[in-house]
Amino acid sequence: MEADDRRALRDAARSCLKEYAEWTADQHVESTKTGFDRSRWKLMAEQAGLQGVRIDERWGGAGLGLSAELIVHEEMGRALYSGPYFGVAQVAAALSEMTDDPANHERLAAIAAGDLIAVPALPIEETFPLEYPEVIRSDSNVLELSGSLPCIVDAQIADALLVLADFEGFHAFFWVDTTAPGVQISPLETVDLTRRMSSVSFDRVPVEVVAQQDRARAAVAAVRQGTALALSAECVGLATRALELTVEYVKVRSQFGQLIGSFQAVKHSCADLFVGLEAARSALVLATRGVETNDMIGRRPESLAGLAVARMYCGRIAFDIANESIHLHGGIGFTWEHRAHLYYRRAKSNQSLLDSTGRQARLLTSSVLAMHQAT
Amino acid sequence: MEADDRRALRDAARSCLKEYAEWTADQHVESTKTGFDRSRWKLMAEQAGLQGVRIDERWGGAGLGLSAELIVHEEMGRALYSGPYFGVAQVAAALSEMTDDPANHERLAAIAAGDLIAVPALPIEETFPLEYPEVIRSDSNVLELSGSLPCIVDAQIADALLVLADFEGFHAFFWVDTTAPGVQISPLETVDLTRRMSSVSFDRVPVEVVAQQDRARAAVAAVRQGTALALSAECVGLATRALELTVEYVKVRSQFGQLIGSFQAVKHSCADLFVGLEAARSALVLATRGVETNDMIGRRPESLAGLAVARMYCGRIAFDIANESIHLHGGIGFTWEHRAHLYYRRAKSNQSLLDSTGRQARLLTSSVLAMHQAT
Amino acid sequence: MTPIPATSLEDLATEAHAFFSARVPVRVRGGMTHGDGSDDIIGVGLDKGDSEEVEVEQAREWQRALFDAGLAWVDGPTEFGGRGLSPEHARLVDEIATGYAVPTPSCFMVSHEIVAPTILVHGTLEQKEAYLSGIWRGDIVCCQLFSEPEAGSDLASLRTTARRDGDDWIVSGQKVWSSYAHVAQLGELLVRTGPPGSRHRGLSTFLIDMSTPGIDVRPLRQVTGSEHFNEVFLDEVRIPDSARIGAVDSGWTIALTTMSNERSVLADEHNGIMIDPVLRLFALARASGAIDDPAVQDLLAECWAREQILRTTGSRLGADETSPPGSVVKLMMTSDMQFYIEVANRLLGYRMIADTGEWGTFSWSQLLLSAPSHRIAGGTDEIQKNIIAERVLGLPRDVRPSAITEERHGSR
Amino acid sequence: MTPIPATSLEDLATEAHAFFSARVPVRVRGGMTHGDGSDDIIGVGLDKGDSEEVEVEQAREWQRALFDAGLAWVDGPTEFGGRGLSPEHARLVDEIATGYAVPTPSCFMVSHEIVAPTILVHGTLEQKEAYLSGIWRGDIVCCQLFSEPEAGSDLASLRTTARRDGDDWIVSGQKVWSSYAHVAQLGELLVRTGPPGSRHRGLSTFLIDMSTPGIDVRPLRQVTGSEHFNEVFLDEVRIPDSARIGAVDSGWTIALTTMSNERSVLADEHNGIMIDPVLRLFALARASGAIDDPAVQDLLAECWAREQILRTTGSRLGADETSPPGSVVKLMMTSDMQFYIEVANRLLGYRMIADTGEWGTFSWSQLLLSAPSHRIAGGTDEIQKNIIAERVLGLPRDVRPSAITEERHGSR
Repeated sequence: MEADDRRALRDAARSCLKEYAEWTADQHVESTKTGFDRSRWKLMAEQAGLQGVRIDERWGGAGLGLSAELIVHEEMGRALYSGPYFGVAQVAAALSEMTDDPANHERLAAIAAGDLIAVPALPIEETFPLEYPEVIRSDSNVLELSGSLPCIVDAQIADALLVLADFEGFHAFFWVDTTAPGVQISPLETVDLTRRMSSVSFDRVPVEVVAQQDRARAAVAAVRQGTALALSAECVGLATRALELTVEYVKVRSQFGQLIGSFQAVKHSCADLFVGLEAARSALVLATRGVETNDMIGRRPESLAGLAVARMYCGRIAFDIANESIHLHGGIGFTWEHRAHLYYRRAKSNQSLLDSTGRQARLLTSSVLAMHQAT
Repeated sequence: MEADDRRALRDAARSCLKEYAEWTADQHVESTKTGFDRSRWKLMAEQAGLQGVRIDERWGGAGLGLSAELIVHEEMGRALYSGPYFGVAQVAAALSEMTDDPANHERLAAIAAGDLIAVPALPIEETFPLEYPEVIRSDSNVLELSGSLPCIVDAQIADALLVLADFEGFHAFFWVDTTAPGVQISPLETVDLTRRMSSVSFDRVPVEVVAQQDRARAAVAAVRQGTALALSAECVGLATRALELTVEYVKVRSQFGQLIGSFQAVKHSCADLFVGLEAARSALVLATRGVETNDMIGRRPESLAGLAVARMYCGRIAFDIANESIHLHGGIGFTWEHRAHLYYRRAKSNQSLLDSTGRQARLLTSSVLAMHQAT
Repeated sequence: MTPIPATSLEDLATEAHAFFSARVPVRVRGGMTHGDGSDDIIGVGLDKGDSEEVEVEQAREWQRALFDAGLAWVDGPTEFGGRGLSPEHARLVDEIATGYAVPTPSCFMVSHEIVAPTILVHGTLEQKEAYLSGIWRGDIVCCQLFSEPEAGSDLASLRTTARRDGDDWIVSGQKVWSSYAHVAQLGELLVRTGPPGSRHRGLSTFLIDMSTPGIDVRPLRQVTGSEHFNEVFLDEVRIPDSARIGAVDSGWTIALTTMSNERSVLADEHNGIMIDPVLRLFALARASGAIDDPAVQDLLAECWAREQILRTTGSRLGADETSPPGSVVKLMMTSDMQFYIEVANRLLGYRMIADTGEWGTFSWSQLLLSAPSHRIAGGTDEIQKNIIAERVLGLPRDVRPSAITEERHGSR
Repeated sequence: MTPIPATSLEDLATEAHAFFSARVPVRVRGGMTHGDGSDDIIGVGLDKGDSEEVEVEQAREWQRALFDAGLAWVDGPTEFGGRGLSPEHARLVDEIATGYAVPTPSCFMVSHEIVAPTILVHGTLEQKEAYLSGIWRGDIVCCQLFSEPEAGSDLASLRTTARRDGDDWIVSGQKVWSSYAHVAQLGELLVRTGPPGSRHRGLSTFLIDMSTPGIDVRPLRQVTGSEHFNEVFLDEVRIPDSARIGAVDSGWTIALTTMSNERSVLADEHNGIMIDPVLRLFALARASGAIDDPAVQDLLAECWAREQILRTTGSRLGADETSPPGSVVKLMMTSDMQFYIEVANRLLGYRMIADTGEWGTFSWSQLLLSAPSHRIAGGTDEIQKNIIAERVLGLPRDVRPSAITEERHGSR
């Protein structure tokens, strides 16, 4: 993708998200309470085609690659968009790995058109011990899903869930209609006012298998890698915006008869944040490169290490920037009305999803050791 | 001890060390090469009685407590004194636990008089697996010491070593004349130009037992606790001085037409260092209190935790201060002639001796858990 | 209240224990437990969005009982309602109180630690008689009316004016960051009585009755969702000259007293801001099994060390009157708070950002959301560092149109 | 040297591989080994106390062979001794060279990366003809004579003067922090030709023959014990006007070219400063068994991440000409260096501060001792942050008698 095309996509996404980017905390709270506006989601598909960025042109998408989609995720983070783009993109990526099944053509087309909201339902981090829901073949030969997941993004506004479950000794992907009997979705109170999360439980829900064995592995890799990269890109986007707003503010706010942006303490703090932001951007580039270098089942140590770097750094740095942004705004930055805390909340939320409990560092070190086993 | 007495002791020590406090790197290198000036060591005992601060008045000391001795160690750090005070004080403390043995009276008296230099020889950190030298009773019923220790402070200028060794299944302390056959002391190149270190090895050296069993335990505790506290106090002293010199420099050095000490970046850096210094001082106070609260054999979790805090923080903070001190001096601080690097070297050296490989944090956490086992 | 005759420390201790033990349970803080009782991480009312009216009513009930028992203002002069004992007596009662689960009267912090001491030092006899016993009895809640939207860290640039009108003053302007202003009866008001641009030389201080016509208090919602702070609009508010505290145009001196009280309060009260954060982290790690991870052990060790160092520093510097305890301890505290948040996040993962209902997990988000305010309120980190650099280390003032030392902070 | 006709990238690659493989072994860097070969942590000659005369002689031998093979100045104009190929060709050769254990010619860094490009841009035809091919062949070693004892970060305040005397200039003053000055043949000299106080407007640049009478070079011993830098005393040194580079009083513009070259060199050369620090730490942890400690795994992960981020940032920002790669990458590098030292210390304990003779342990003290210089040389951390704040983020200049942007750095 040429630089011009990248810029055009970025501008299209930014202009499409323009309105959301100004939402206050109250607007976000209100929007989360009253459910999701499907007509504007549909509009996003029709006017900018964002949902179909990575979906093949045959099913109504733009047929662009992972890097292109990450440009959009970065804009989503920048605008603090609260819709289900993050998860829907992962489902689209997974289904794109399985276009030999005609059922998926329809799903992809519906996603690209903005008519279907489906999000992945799997544990947030690939860690052991894992607790997955389980699918059992009933006496009447029906596949039935049972189990629960504590925290799934956007489940409460999804039409369908792509659930990773244990099935006959392996992992497999299942398609679950959220209106099916036995599906219970309970919205959770969240720190991030711009992100919906739910706990989800299944009690003998009849399901349809989407992918098993090797096909499931490729799809799982697509979702896991995509999740990490999308959240990391969001972090870069929101951190970029938070820093811009901060720099703008310190250029106009005066104390002690001078612009606070002329105090060295403030200048150096902004410079530190800028260096951090460049590091986060590099981490994202590094991870994207690793994934793009042909790692279909997500097991190459090089790609695992790269992803771990992005997971460790993008969230942490975005949080640092958002935290310092509140601080540099002074008292006003600590008010509900000022938007500074929205970045802070989303940054910590994304960070917690990206590297929840320090496991990425372990994964990174073991991947590096695996790269150098021979030496 | 009253504040006035503390101040008087501090002033006496500082005045006694005045000349050393100005030594350049070249003087230190030269001094280490040519051996140790015993006449000035003797003078320190005669004029200021520093070696006998904690030795009972009966054997020619001042009979003061641990806190008093730590004032002197702080001054030693401040002056970057390169003599064997650090180790000799530990031996005095150990022998003071065993005054039922008349041989120790003579040793204590000789130490207080500045006539005897004896240093402890035991592994730097109390860690497992430990490797101690071993004492075996020979066929002719002579106790013979064999084994080696990789890094012993001031061994090359000591008359005697107080060696902790395995003996009949327990630890015991032995008195080893450094001129005895079979003792080999090899000076090591060190980062710290103000500290002598040697590797020491013993090959069937005839030795005399000083303490076994319970008596050894109390003496070991005295040495270990004293070592940690003395090094921590040195760190506080050297860091205090390094910060003073830095603050003095930034008050006279100009760049861009103003004193560099008026730049906010420099001011805030100095303020951060000051806060750090207060933290180090508090860590030392905390650890000293824990030890003074009657912990004879060094096994109370409260005293272990306090010592761990001092070991973790005093070295680290002293190094940070010395590092930033070089930086704030700019190019001149990086020259051999400027004394800034002497603090940097000693700080890193002490830090490495205090918490060489992160084990103190583990010890601290397990001590805290032990304090709260019941709850 | 009639003066109580001098009391020995022993007798006072007995008295205090009897009072507290009859009313509240022994404090269970300090244990390494997980899963029992409230899982709140931050102090009641401070940042949690509780209703302040309810909080104040409960706190008042407690404060009255305490006052009537002679345990509220132990070292206050008897003529103004104090018990007339020594500061040592007062510290003893405070210390004994920490052993019981007494309500944390954060609504009285400004009243007792900031305004009352200012009145005691600078007030007229009439002012002392009118306010002190009421403040200490909890009847009068005070607020501070100092900061303005355009005068945060740079308090000396404030614009709210008081102009003389006979025996009265007419005050107009806007104040901000006033804790508890909408439940307060009395405000300590700093205004400009000199010409514009007179900076710290043209300020005066008044004690203003908050029910005076023309005062409009509007709650300011914080990031935490609570409405602890307020904006206060003053529109031609008429106050008598007798409400003035200190001489005309000498308000800055009084503000300095107030602010140095404020900073040491903020430093002293760190235990009130967080409830046993470190022991809770240990307990959480032990309950989840994370304690077996050596890297977690390392983090917990840092937490414990930081907390002990903060406490030791507070008591060390507090004892030495030549040191500036407030700034050092406040910087340590804000840094510790950030560190605890990261350790909690490491132990909790997504459970800190989504409420799964599990005890002692999502409650850490309270600390996450309130932490940034502590780096701003009571003088920003940057202001504290300037104070240390200039007043402790003697470094030159910043090169700028006006220097910081004389006109220090006040930002909330 | 006669011009060589245009060459394809493929042919050049073959040629370069042939040259290198015939002379030096394939580079074994990048492996995770412990216990083999040299255990040096920092680059040859940089801070290690090697004799510079020996180093320069060895480097010269190599450089001559490289030059004579047409591989030293691949993209230089043929009329001055270059090969006349594209920058892409030059990068290709550089890249191929990294695959071989070629000597690190740090004594040519100033010559090739700083002085030669300055001459190429600003020099007269005579100067280009006189110096460029000699510099690239290694015959002429260059040094920079910029900083002074009283003009470190604030280079525009320098005091060394050149006064006109017929067709000559008479230079007097003192320079400092001049790398390799005592083995150099040519110095790039920045002096005041305007009145005192004229700051950056009164400076001129000269190319000075280091053997001119009146120049006294005295080695300056560093913390590491090496004598890499020098003080240079200039006492009534007579130089011809033809040695001037650029117009009189326009030396600042030329210094800016030189310094921005310098900053990117320092950023590019981070691999040269440290030799595989991260892989060595992994290897060390694996050899000692410390790798089994999860806390050590966490530290190593941070190390690896930092190194990769630094590399990626260098190549990302290098590719984008609108960014200031130097300052960002330099700040990352100095921070990484500090971090690696702490991790090494954690793995080594006392073996980092006392030489027990064990392979790959005490050698880390080289990095410990040289690290502080990197936060100072080529513009301090603070100067870099000001550059980012002012030039990238557009924040106002510091309030001070003179602003920093125009007169930026130069401190070593």
